[in-house]
Amino acid sequence: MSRKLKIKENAGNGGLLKRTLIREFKKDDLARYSLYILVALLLIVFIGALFIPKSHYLDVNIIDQYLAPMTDGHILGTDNGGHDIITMLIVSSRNSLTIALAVTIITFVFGTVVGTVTGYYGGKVDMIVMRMTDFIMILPVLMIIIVLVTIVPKYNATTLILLMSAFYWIGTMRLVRSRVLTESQRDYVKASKTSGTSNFKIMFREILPNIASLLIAEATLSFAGNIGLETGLSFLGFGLPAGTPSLGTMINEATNPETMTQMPWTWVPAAVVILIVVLTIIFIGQALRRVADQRQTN
Amino acid sequence: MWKVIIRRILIMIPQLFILSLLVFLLAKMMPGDPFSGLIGPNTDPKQIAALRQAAGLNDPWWQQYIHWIGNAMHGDLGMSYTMKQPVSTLIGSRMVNTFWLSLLAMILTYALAIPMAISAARHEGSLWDRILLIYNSVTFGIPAYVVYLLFIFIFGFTLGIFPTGGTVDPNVSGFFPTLINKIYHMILPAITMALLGTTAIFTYLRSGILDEQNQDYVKTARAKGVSEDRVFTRHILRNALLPIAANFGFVITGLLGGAIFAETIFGYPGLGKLFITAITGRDYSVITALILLNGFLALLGALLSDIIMAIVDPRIRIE
Amino acid sequence: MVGDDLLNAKKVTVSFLINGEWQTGIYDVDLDIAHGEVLALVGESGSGKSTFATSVIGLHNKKQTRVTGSITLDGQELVDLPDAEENDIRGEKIGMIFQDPLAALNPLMKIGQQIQETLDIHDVYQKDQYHDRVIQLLDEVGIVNPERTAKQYPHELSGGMRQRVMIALAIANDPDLIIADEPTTALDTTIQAQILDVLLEIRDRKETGILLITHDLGVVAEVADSVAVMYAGQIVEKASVQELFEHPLHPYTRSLLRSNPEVDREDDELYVIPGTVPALSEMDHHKDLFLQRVPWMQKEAEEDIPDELVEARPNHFVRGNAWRTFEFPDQKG
Amino acid sequence: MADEILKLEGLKVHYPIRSGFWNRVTDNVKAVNGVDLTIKQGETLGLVGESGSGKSTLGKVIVGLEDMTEGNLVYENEHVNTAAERKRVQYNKDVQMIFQDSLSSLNPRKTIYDIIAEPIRNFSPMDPVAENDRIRKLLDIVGLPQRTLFQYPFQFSGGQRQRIGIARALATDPKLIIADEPVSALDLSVQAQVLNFMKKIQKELGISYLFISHDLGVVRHMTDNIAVMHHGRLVEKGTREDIFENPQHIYTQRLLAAIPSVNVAERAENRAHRREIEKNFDDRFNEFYDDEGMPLPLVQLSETHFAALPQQDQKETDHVESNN
Repeated sequence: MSRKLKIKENAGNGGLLKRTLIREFKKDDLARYSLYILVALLLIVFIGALFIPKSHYLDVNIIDQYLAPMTDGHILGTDNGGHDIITMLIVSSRNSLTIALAVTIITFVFGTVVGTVTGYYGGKVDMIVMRMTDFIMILPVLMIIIVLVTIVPKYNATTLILLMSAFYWIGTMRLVRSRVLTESQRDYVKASKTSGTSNFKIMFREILPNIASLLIAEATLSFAGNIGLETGLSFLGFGLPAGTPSLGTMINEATNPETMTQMPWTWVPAAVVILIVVLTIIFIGQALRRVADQRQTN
Repeated sequence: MWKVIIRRILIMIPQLFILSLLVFLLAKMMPGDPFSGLIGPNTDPKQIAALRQAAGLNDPWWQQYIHWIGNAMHGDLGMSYTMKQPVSTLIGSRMVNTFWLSLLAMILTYALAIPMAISAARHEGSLWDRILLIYNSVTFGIPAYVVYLLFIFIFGFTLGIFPTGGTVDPNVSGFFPTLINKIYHMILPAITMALLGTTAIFTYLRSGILDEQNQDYVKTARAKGVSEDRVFTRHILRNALLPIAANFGFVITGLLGGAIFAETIFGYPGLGKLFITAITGRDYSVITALILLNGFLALLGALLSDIIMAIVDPRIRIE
Repeated sequence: MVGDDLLNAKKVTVSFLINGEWQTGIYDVDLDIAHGEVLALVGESGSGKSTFATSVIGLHNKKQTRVTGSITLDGQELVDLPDAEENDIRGEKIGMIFQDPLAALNPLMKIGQQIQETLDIHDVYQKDQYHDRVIQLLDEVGIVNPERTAKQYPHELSGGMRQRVMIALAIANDPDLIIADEPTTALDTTIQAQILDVLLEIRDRKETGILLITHDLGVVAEVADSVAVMYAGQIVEKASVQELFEHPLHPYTRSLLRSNPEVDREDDELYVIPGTVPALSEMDHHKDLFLQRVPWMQKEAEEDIPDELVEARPNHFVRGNAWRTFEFPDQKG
Repeated sequence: MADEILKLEGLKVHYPIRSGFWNRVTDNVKAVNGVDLTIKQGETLGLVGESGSGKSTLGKVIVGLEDMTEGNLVYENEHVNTAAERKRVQYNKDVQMIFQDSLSSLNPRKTIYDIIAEPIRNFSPMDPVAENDRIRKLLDIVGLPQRTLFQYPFQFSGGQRQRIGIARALATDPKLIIADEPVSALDLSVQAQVLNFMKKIQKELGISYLFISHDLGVVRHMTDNIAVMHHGRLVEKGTREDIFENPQHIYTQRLLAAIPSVNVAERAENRAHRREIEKNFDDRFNEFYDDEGMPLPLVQLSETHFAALPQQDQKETDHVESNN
């Protein structure tokens, strides 16, 4: 009898989260509309991309090069490889979003685990990890990534993801560490220890749920950041390899003043898509952070 | 006070060593060497091999490291492959440009961020506060290079208000005209960088003010009869500015670092743009020098921050 | 020893703006403090004792808190005083001491500077006297080496020393009244005794009136001349300290005395007051709110009672009539 | 004589202070510096001292939240000095703790059911139905209504939360509960509620308490024996009467004199007496403390009474002991 009773009630905790989320998004129009736009965009991009054969965006067709919008059925015109801008937009968005998502997940998981362990145990473990991360923090990370991109053999999208994650997990780690540090000073952690609960369980079943909503809000904002990072690298020419288009590579057209001014349709749509995606994620992240703050107080 | 600074210097020494080792290994991983640029169709391979032998490229790696670090100590960072001049002079010339641009950007950033933070904190919860919060979270999340592109596209190329590259127009002469012209070239990149760079300072200062105003010593000050304005300036603000002072060390040393995206997009010949040209030209000696420089500047920034904190915060000064 | 009136509070009511609605926090408080008198305002957390103190000195948040009624200091009305005049009173006529010495001093200013600031604002002392006055103040509050302490920062001092500095700050301009809000709660008992001694010495030397906010009955018995007991924003009993401890009347006062595990009385069972203080919105201040928590007096709890206190014994005022019939269960039958 | 639950022998807890260039250990904070103590079945031992005396550290070491630097913790005549040893004998099944800040001692995201169930699931796991009954019974013992089983900590008052903490401590039928300032953060009326309730369960379940507090009024009401701690060592140990009626150590005398008494009539004499005791403490400090400021070793004065007296003073008390 009790098992059933308890499960229903535990949903209470989940229910509580659902109710706060719904109330927050209902109240905040900016976040709500952002959610609709982002979901719509993601659907178009990820489903659309399935129907686009590789040839559409790889084979070069000089004749159709730089067609202005609304010519030969190309609503937004074509780029220097003669590819239709809309197709390019869909494929590039899929690539950029996948990379950014992968980096966010890796940095989030790795950062949370290391942050929790150092925050909880403190002492030597904490000192070593902090010295190490302090050192990485002083390195010119962007420069090093660019150099590594140029010298790593057999370079592909996965290498880019690993390279970006290798340096950008530290931000999440430090945030998680500081929160876990304060939580583990509170008496309920001491009480769990004297109640015989293992350190592992205390970290991941007692402490993490208390900071989970904050982490989700931070992960959303870092997702926006990672999109900027990947597309930026690709814009400079050190992001995704040649065969895989990214929103950044589309914007790269603007580096040549002549194409920037004469053929804006080649890069402006990509810039607009990046801005929309990032803005919607930021507004959603803001709403999530408010939910996290509320859950801290109640 | 000195204990803090000496401890920081002691930490810096191993960090510098590891940094130089890392940069050296990075350089070793890069294909080619100073002489690969000279290989033309008719150069004699034996001659190149002799040059390499003379430069000690075949010695064991740690010998090369000591040789390299020895030179670096005396400012000799080797020859630039592509630009046929010593790396140090090349960096020296570009660093001046970067310094002035970053300085202007820094001044504008603080001039924007501090009043924003103070007005937002003093009207906490108002519409104005919310607008500033949204503005700062947007500028924090948005990829800066996209905004740089849009700004140069609109204000540079289309409207032509601002120059679209270089540091000064060739035909300008005389001290003041060149100065004005130089600033004219820096305005657009500096303003854009400032507009997008306020978030850190704004957030720190705003939450700092909100925290400090609930502290007991503010109640004590009011109980002493101190007027509201004086409570704000002498008590709340002074305490809230501590974290800003703390990261000022990094900001100052960052002035010499160079902004890769901004300088490349605005065509401004600073260290950032130099890095991209060096990468495209596979000019590895310039690349390694720039990475070493930036790492060193960051270390210096940490030392400077500690010194500033020790001066500003008595709790650190008098342990 | 107790002179003529210094502070007169008549029908003081404080209400708070809580999500759009004004709710009464303190209702119709009458209180007088004479020159040189130590009045203890006693009550548990949420009784409104600190709210009263902050409204006397005007430290309340003017947008969300409204103070009505009259509070006069030496005849000057304090309620709704314009800010400029209020600043003149604070730190010159009224000095205040807070509970937590660790956070009550600005961490970035030397002790001497913080004292000098209050001297500088009020022109009771001239610039050339500042240094001597600071040293004299620190000496007066029992700090061993005033010269050295004046140059130190708050984090270099112990809790006890910091509270002494707070007292020095409060008395810097020789105020007529000191408001001490739980001045010794955060301190160890031995240091608490010393701090209370310092307050009494100042009162004896300067005829300063002291409004002492506390929840510790022992401190009240040790230091106070008269006592006012507060419950749910109202004064339920007011008397000299001797009267109150020897002939407690109001049911709440008597219950508090029976709940307090004193050192020199060691009976087995402490009296437990059932239930909790009602929420602000449910407080009907025309009834004796404490009776809701006296199980055997629920009938009386419903009756309305006059706002004014009844003088049940000479100079001993009590609220309502429950005191006439109230008895503890073990005393009945 | 009731049997012993726990014995402490020469317990020391030192925290290294690192300073200087290489951050070497140059000094030690001697939080606990040589304490011997025995806790007997069904007894309430009061551990009294001001902030910084080391009483909380001692409590944490006994319950196993902190490791000792030196000395022995003997439980059922076995050494349980390390966490591993404690785990092996399921030490915390019999030695539990309740905390001062009732809100921070309960996980805000867990229901009361899960909070109380935690020790049961670790030490004496049982099938869900038995577990549910056990938890419902614990709620009755602490006087909380059954419907609160699935509520969250923020829905309770300070006194109720403290009782939930006690219910959790009782979950595994412990022999000893370490109570670190259990009522200091509570209002008078709520404090009385929790203290009465702690006495009730002691009578019913025969649990012993180590009652750590700075409030001597509360300690007098609750405890049978009292140990006074200063600068990391015990300065006096004895029954309640020994300590309150016949304090021998200057620090105990100073503590007792500092307590504000509710007796208004004698307050003038109290203040004068306190001043005298204070002066006596300052004058004779060097006699009672060694040059490092540490209290002297304990000297036995009677069957139950010990005090850290200087040697020659010890003869005097025999004389005093005999004639009163």
